[in-house]
Amino acid sequence: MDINFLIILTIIIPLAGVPLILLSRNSPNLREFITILTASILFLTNLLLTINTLGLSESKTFVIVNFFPGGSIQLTPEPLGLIFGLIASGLWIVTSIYSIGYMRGKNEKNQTRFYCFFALAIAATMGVAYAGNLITLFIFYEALSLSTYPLVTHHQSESAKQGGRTYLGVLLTTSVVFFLFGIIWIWSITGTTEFVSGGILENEINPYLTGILILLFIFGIGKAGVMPFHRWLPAAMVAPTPVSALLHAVAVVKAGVFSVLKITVYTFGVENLSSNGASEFAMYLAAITIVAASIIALKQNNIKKMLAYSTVSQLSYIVLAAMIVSSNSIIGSTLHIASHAFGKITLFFCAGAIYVASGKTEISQLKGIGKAMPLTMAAFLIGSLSIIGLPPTGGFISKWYILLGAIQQEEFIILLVLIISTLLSVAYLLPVIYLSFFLTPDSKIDHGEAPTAILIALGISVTLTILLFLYPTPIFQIAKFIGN
Amino acid sequence: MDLILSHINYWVAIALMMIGFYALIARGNLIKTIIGLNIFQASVFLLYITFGKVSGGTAPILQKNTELYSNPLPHVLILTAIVVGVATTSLGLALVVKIYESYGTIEEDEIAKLDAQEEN
Amino acid sequence: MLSQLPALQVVIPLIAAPLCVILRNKEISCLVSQAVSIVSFLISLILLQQVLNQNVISYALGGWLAPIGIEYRLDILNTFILVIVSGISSIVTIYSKKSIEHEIDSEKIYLFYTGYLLMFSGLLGMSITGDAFNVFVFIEISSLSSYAMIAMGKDRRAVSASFTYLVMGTVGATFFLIGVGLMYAMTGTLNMADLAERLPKVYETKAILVSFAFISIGILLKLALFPLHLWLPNAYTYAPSVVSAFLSATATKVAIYLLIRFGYTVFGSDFVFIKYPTAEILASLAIVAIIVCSLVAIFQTNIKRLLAFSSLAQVGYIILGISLNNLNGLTAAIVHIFNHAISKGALFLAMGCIALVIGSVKIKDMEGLGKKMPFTAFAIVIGGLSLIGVPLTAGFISKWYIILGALDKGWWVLAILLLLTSLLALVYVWRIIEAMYFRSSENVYKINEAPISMLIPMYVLVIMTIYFGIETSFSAGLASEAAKFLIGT
Amino acid sequence: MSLEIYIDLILVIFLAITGIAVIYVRNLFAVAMLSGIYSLLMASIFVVLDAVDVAFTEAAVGAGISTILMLGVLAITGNREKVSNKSPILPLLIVICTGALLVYGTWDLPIFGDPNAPVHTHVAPEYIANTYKHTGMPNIVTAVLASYRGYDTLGEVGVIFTAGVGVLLLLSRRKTTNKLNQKSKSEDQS
Amino acid sequence: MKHHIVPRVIAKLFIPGIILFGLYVQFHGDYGPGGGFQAGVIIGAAMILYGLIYGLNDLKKVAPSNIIISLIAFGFLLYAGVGIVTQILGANFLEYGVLGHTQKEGQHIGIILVELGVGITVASVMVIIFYMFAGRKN
Repeated sequence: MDINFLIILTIIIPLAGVPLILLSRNSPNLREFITILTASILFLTNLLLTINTLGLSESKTFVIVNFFPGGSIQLTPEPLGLIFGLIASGLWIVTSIYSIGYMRGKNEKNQTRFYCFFALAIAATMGVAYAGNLITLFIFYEALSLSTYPLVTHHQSESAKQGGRTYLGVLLTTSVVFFLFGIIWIWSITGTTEFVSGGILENEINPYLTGILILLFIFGIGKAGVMPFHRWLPAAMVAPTPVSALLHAVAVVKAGVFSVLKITVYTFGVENLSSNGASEFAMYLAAITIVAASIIALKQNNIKKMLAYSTVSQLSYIVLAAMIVSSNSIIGSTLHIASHAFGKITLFFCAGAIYVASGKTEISQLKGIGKAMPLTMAAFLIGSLSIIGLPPTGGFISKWYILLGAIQQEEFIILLVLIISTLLSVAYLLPVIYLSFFLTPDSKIDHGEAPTAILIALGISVTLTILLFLYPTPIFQIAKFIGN
Repeated sequence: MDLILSHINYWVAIALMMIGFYALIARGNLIKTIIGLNIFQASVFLLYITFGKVSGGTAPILQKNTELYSNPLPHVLILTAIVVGVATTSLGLALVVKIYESYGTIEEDEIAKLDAQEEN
Repeated sequence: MLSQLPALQVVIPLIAAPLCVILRNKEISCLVSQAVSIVSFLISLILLQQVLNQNVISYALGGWLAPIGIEYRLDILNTFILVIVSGISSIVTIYSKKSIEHEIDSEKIYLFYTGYLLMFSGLLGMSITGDAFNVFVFIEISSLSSYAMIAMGKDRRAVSASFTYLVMGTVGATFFLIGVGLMYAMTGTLNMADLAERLPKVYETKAILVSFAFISIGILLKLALFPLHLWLPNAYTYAPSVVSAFLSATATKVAIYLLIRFGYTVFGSDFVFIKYPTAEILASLAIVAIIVCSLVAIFQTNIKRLLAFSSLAQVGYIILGISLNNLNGLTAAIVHIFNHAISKGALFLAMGCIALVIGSVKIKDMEGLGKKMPFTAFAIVIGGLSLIGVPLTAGFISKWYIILGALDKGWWVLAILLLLTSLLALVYVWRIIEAMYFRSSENVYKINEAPISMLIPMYVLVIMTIYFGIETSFSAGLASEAAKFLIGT
Repeated sequence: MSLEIYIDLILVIFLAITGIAVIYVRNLFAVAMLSGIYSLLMASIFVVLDAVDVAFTEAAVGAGISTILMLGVLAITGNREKVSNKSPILPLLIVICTGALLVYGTWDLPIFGDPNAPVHTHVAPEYIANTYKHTGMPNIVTAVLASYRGYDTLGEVGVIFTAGVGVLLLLSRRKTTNKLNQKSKSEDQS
Repeated sequence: MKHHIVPRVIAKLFIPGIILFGLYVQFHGDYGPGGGFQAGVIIGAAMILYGLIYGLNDLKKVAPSNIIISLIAFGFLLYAGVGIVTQILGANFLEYGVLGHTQKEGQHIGIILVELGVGITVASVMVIIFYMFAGRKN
């Protein structure tokens, strides 16, 4: 099929899902069938797109509309975007299955609204993945923030609204003040915002200005969660768990780090950055975030909060890897988007499963729960291993490449940071396993495993985590295109 | 001295204007505000007419044996402006009546007080 | 026939006004207003087409050529303004019927439409004319009719607001008159093109500086730039919905057009921006306006008032664009005149729907509106997003250009400040959205959606808000053509 | 010539006195009369300055119609101005600044009555020279008003029309409500 | 003042004179000072005087407010209508030359007509404003 057609389809399919979901609001079964069907078709479309595109020697651009003279909304399928598109659409299927179990298990209200905005968020994510220039990226980035807001405030309680305000406030503020400013600045320097292999800023400005611009983007893309603009992530924890999974693993945060990566590669250019060292400062900023967020995670008792801070830390791995700017670290960074996605979604699914089955939300309550929910907790173990970066999980591979990149660029402080943070992640994740399997519960446990739909979803995500370790080749192959 | 003599007319117009302007902004009574507006505008008209005067000229109505006429254009403009002024005045007065009927007063600060009460 | 169009542009609505009085029928006068607005809109589009072909159209009224007689002078800028004013008027009049019947005594409806038509033709006359004194006359037509229109609001505060507006508006017009008088005294002419030619010879005189000052202050009073804005919030809040919508979308915009016209064409940008620090003064006033008025807007409980303060802030953006005196800045100003007209128009029309259905525009009465009046609520969301400048809405385009303009001028701190201030808009818009969608109302009684005859015109504006956020060759394209024409590149 | 100046000066002094009196007198009837007198004096000055048409109008409007209207309104609203505790400092400051700015602006205006001022050398001479040729009317002001700048005058009629419509909108009463009001009033009294 | 005989008699004598003077001013404006606006004010003033002396209701019998309202519009329409007519005759708006056989004649006709429009509108607006204000007193 024609690539242009496929690429526009990736956005239209989830959008088309919205009215269908709305129409079927009176029949939950049909509604959720449509959700999963849309998700599956979307994934297949992405797959087709990937296969069709990789054969081409140069990327094709599809212009949706000419915005104003010289600026347009356009989509370009390129390797980085394809990987992200595949991950996001694939995990949408899994999350949908999971949501069905969760939402029905908890008897949530406003489920139709939930599925609608979920689909909208995915459409926006697809736009971020295939954005062909900075303007398009920005537009879909904002659309993603707005479409996930109703999801975060789903409960409509006072705390949900508070969390929603922080969420939207931080994300929009950073994006409008820094991100947009950076984009317009680049436009006024170069007259274009196109994503071009090798970057568009070569020889245009001096390293200091480049450094400032990088900072504008790192801070501007608040979704990447680099400190001090990470507050929205824990605040968004008021959302239902599938939303947290969506935010933290599938769409929002990944859209953030993905944007950072994309801008590094296609706007600044890897060669350009590695030669002038403009990214140094941003790199240390990411390093600080990694360590600081891990320490905060260590102190959390609420499972979702702990996972949130773990996400903040893990995201900065990706940013850090991008800022190291070597071919290996870029590959590592790309892989880490995938491996963290699979690992973290597993962990969130587990947290949700525990909540649905037992109503527990705090780590200290989990004593002995492993016996009642062995499958869930086993999945938790696999997820943890991936986050820590141990075999047999995808996390090992991605971390390995980041380390290689750091060595390649002789960034030994970074190496040290990576080691410390690995130890810290062991320290905040393993106690959960320990508690649940080796301690006796305070009170009698009278519940079993989570609903089947949840378990199916968990099974898929665990499988993906391990598969990424066993067969990293496909993603690795695509990632290699980026390095060139 | 020459400057004073040749410009005194303008300054007089300006002084009158400012008297009107002061009555307009300093007085709290709505009718006085309107009268201030009238005086202010009438003095602006004087400034215009002053521009149009030619020494030794006569009114711009063509007559035999007359060569020098004052400039008719400012007169025309001011005729229009006077009409505009009276239109504004009558509308303003209509508003005053309306205000009196709904507030029972035409003093600015009392109206403001009543409005503030409503706000709370 | 085609050559007579410039005159007809103003004369048709002007003649329609007395016709309404003679016919004395509310249904017919409503129809007449609608027909006249649409005809004007079509005329303005044809004129736009002509202007694009031949740059400038001049029409000699009474057949007397320019400095002797009064001239209509159309270029891209004011034809664009004509299109905006008459387009908005078409939508507003189509919308108006139900809203007016609800808010105005039925015996007075024909007079109301008469006043409306006068206001409309006054604004058209201000935009189209090429004669400085004629501007004054039409300012007064539009002002006097808007005083009367505003006073028709149901709340008694409408009357006192109207009186304040009358006083400040007349002072503004008189200042303008003084300025024109001084210009006339120094050049002997009232025709704008002629003035532009003759003024450079007397640039050095004090009289011209003072004349510029008075004209600017007069216009700034009309366009309500902080701190000369005191009349506007109450006027917009208590006026009938249709009037608020029309005035907010067009009246201040035409005043802004006058500022551009006098600044760039009559006095010339060399005089205004290079000889004197006008840019700095205007820009600082504009920034204060944006910040202060946005902050005040955040704390309003009456949404119409909130929108009024938001309008004041948006006027600040436009003035800022003008003060930048470069292509991007001026483009931003002109395109924002257009973009703000459509999005603010949509918002005020939505307020009209709410006033009709609920009878209140207080924020606490709008809770849970998202479910009860989904279409109106959604219109408010889109309009609000455009005020913030969210991408894919018209507001974003203006923001983009104004920041480019600030960067071109090297004022990058200003650029950041501008982006920050759009967050203030986010706060006040979000208060409305949160109330509508994320609070459930305590009132249990059933509310219906507004009538379809009001929803359709409103949605025309809503769709335009989105359309012109995506496809900008009409709005931004024309704006940048006009800016190029003014700057002379 | 010198007589003209003296008349001018005396009139101007009277004007200033009237103006200041308007500010300080608190009886609004008196103020309305004073404003009428102000207009009459102004009209006299206009005559001195050759603007007979303007003088005629100012006298008819300022001294006549405006005064009648004011008196009419005062009959409704009462004629005492209350003592205001507004501080006069800010208005005074504004007025002084505005006045100073204007005086500054007049500094290099052409000398009063100078026949070579731009006002008298551009556009206006053409009216004086051609009016009779074009329109056959001796009164140049009428010709300019109704023909050369006839469009301004159309606007002027538009303004008057607007004022009429505005006043009608504001003050016309429904006959039915009138009766209702009277009813409710009588009920209040009883 | 309804019951005072002296003003009533004086008014009876004066009002026709004032109106006559108004008409003179109206149609003599081409030659001397005056024109539609001044004439309108004078005639309006005469009618107001009538109203003041004989009472609002008597004046309303002579000049019913409906007719006056229509006259406001009519005067304005007359003015603008002249412009439209010149347009129909192929000239620009308000280009009176085409109204007559010669330029001068056309100008003359045009000016008289528009001045008449001004006079009618002004006089009737004055009267209607008087009606509105006087009607408020009770």
